[in-house]
Amino acid sequence: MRDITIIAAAIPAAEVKDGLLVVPAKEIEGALDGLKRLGGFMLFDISAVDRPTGSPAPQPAASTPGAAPGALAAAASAPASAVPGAAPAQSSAPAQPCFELSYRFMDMREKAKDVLTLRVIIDRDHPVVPSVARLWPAADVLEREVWDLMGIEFSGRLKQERILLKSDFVGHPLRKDFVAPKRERFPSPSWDRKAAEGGL
Amino acid sequence: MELTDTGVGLPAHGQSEPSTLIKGKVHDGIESILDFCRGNSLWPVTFGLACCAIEMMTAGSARYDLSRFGFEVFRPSPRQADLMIVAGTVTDKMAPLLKTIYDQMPEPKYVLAMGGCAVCGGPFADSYSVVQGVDTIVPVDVYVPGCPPRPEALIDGILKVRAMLRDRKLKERPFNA
Amino acid sequence: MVGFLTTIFNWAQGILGLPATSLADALPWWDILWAFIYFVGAVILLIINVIMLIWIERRAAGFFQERVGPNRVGPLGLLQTVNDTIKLLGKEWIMPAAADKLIYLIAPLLIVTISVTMYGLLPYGPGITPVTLNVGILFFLAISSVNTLSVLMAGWGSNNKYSLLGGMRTVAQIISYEIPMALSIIGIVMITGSLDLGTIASSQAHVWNVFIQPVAFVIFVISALAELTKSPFDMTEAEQEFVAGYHTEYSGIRFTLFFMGEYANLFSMSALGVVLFFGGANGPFLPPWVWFIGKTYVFILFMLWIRWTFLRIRVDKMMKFNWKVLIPISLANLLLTGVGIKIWQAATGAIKW
Amino acid sequence: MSDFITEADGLETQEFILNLGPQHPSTHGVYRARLIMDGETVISAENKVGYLHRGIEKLAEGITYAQFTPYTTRFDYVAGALQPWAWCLALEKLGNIVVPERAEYLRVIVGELQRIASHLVMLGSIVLDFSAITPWTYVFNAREDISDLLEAVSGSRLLVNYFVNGGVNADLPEGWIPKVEKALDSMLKRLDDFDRMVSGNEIFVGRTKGIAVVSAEEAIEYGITGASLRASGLTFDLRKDSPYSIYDRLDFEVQSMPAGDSFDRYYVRLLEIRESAKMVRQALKQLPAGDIRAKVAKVWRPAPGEAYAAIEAARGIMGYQVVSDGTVKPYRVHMRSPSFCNIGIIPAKAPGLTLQDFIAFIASLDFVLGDIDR
Repeated sequence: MRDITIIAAAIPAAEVKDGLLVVPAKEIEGALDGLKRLGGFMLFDISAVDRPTGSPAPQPAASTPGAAPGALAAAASAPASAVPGAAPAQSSAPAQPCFELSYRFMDMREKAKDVLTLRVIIDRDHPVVPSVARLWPAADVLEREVWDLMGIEFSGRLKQERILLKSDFVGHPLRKDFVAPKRERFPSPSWDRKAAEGGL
Repeated sequence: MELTDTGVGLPAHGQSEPSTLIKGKVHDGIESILDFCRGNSLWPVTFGLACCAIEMMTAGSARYDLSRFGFEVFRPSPRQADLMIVAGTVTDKMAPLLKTIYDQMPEPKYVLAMGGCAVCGGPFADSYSVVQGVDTIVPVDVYVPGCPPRPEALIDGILKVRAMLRDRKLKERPFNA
Repeated sequence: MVGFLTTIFNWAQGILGLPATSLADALPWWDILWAFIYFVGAVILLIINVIMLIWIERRAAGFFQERVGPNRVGPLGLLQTVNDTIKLLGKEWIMPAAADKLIYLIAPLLIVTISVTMYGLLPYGPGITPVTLNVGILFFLAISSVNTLSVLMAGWGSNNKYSLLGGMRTVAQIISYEIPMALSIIGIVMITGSLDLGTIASSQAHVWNVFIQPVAFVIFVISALAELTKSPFDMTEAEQEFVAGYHTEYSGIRFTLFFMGEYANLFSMSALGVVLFFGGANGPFLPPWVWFIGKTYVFILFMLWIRWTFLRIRVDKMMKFNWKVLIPISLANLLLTGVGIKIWQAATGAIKW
Repeated sequence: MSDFITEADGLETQEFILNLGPQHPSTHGVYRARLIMDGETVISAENKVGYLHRGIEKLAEGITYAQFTPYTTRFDYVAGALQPWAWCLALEKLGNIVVPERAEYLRVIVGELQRIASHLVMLGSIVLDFSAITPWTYVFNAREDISDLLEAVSGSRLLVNYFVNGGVNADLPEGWIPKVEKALDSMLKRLDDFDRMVSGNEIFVGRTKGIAVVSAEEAIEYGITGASLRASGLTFDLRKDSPYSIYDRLDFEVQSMPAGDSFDRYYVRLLEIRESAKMVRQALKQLPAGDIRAKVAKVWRPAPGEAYAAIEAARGIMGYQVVSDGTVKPYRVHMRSPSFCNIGIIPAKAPGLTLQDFIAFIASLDFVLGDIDR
């Protein structure tokens, strides 16, 4: 992978925190545009984490896709030191309910491939970010999934509908405050005609 | 497949009262022969849902050879099938479609719940989107537990349907349940 | 019975405006009785054939696929098909609410009727031809084309998109492949000088037509596979595309009729191949009909071998192959046959230049 | 583009909607494509997935790390053994666990055997879509040889739950290694039969060559990974480009094909099977003695933090994001499944294909519904 600090320098408002590229929510569109202009990045994953009690500082995610046992041992010391400061209770940032949205890229230009993570902290009450489907078509399905399961809206899309859940599903299940509707574990005997018809 | 038109069924055997002519021994004899034949040619509908579908395919392949018993005729159209093997997790989104496919099958029809998910929801029973057992939607004749069951277990399950048919144990079953 | 038929014939004559010589006079009652016996015979032959063919197909498939195949019902699983048929008789008949009811109901009957008719035309041996027609081969081709109609009716009447697409494909396929088939047969007809199936068969007592007309034979096999919608031309059912093709919506006995029609046509088409290219019922030692049936089954096994080996071709390539390859070749073959016949006649002194 | 598409010469034709799936013989599960068709030509296609959505990421938040490991085999159920690898890698990164060397070798051996089994299913199902049942039985017979090995080592034929946090579940059973050699020989022989029967077949080539060509740029844009990407001429493979486990010690080639059409997507998998067999043999030769599992507490509480690990699974990059809050249960588990991104190309490439080509196309993408819907 190209050096992350060089990438960060080429992207507006980006800073490197513990191996992640962190971008403020307002600047996300420009940052992604910048990344696209750099070229050679494949968007392969978008994920979100719900933090109703506020976000801890960005974690030093081991950014190698995998590591040989030796490399793993060598890298062991770095994350361990950062861990205590990362606990939600000790976080220096004010506890704002938020979503951590991560875009993950694979650098296709270099021989050694690595994961580049772009992290955005977005407001939990008003979770809207611009869509990147125009830059990377791969984002189309990924954004739909994030909206479906986590309820983060991607503006500027042609279509925003549920992809995994059925269209009349209420709520976004991966949010921490989602309560699944209770159901009977073993319902009445299925031979009963009424039960079978009402079973849906 | 979304077939919106629901089948208008002519009366199947047992659904309506058999006419007085063929009541009694004659009717019983015909039914025995029919049940024997049904047991020997249970054609499953091609309907794989999840992991168990792979084992279902394996059961049909050369090593386990479902065809020995005459069960290898996987019919893609539910109209021509006798047996629905529910092989895998049934989700809320899939449930109405599964019911539709069941409705499209002509009587007499049998359902085999294959694997933990189809039996009771299996490891996903606590999920927000998984149906807790296919017997909440359609009547199940034979349950084959396992995650996934081996192909031998599936074959044994189908043979159980056959045995029940031979022993006339499915006789009293209400149709269109 | 006879009086009733006579009335019908008279009535038909009146409608058609035919000359006054009564058809019924030309049809003595024993002819009608014989026709009836032949009809029953053809139906029985058809049913036995279908049972045997399905058994062979399933067991042969097992052989090709390193497995056993049905072997539980009856010795070697021979009664499996009987068993399946009885089961299908006991199934519910479902008719889609939106179906075109009359067409939907007639289609499966038509396909079996045509098969029985075709069985009546085959020369099973000297003196065992149910119906001898001097235009036998034309009639055979004409009747077999009506299959198309039945498939189209089933596809249209079901009111299902998969059925309709399957039916439409079949129409395009069967109609196009009839042309090379007819052209390949014309070569035989030119050599034999007769359209009668019995004459064609008996004319090959010394040398089979397959050695005289090898190109026509290849074209015939390919077109026959397409006509029968067998792999690699099994567009009609095309399970992986159209679920079950034109009979997606058929269940129970109606589906059985389609199934029977399909295998019955496999036999009659192979029998036609034997008549045209393999000397029909000619053969030493054994009775002629044994030779006929035996040759036909070898031909069928060959077709099944192809069916279990090849993949399904694409629809447009299939059509292209027909119009751009098969038809030109068969036309060229026809031309060469004509030239060849003339040269032969000149050489043997049949004609003088 | 085929010749089948003709100008409608003043003939009014009507487009219609065809729902392919979720119960359809050729959708390999409960995938549904909503096609707008003009006769047999696809005008536009839309993916409809989610019929197997089991809510696994939510379930993970309610159970412990060790309990979740068997669940991971249930997504890409065709390649069950490979899925927990990414999960275990993420956990090992989270807890700084060093996996013993022997365990790494065992992982590679079982993982590559599983990759072979998975690709064999793909080969079987693509020919099944061309109604060729005989080659399908050949590859399924070959797969049985591999399944037996996996069963001997893990106890399960299909959903091989062999990888655990910190190593593997069990050591090899007695006499397993000679069996592997024998099974690989027999599998490769059957594969050669299959190759001869299918790859050179005029009909098969005619139906797959030049169909739905995905260029390398497009493949990257759409986030396609795995063998489907390598069929577009790229040699992108995490096993080589970012070697995890002991892949850097094995001598293997990343297989790729140049054209990016359906045929290449099929053939690259066939080549990968042979390559994987080579890797299994190498790993067996190098297999060291030693522990098979690092010391991991029964009740495992990783420090709060986050880890991301990705592996080259049978269908592409399988990635796991694990967020821990210091308790026995994960705070959030996110999985990046290869099939989910790979199907994104379908709506882009479908227009203009005939229905038959469309089916060949989706079969060549080799997606698994459990992997898409999770």
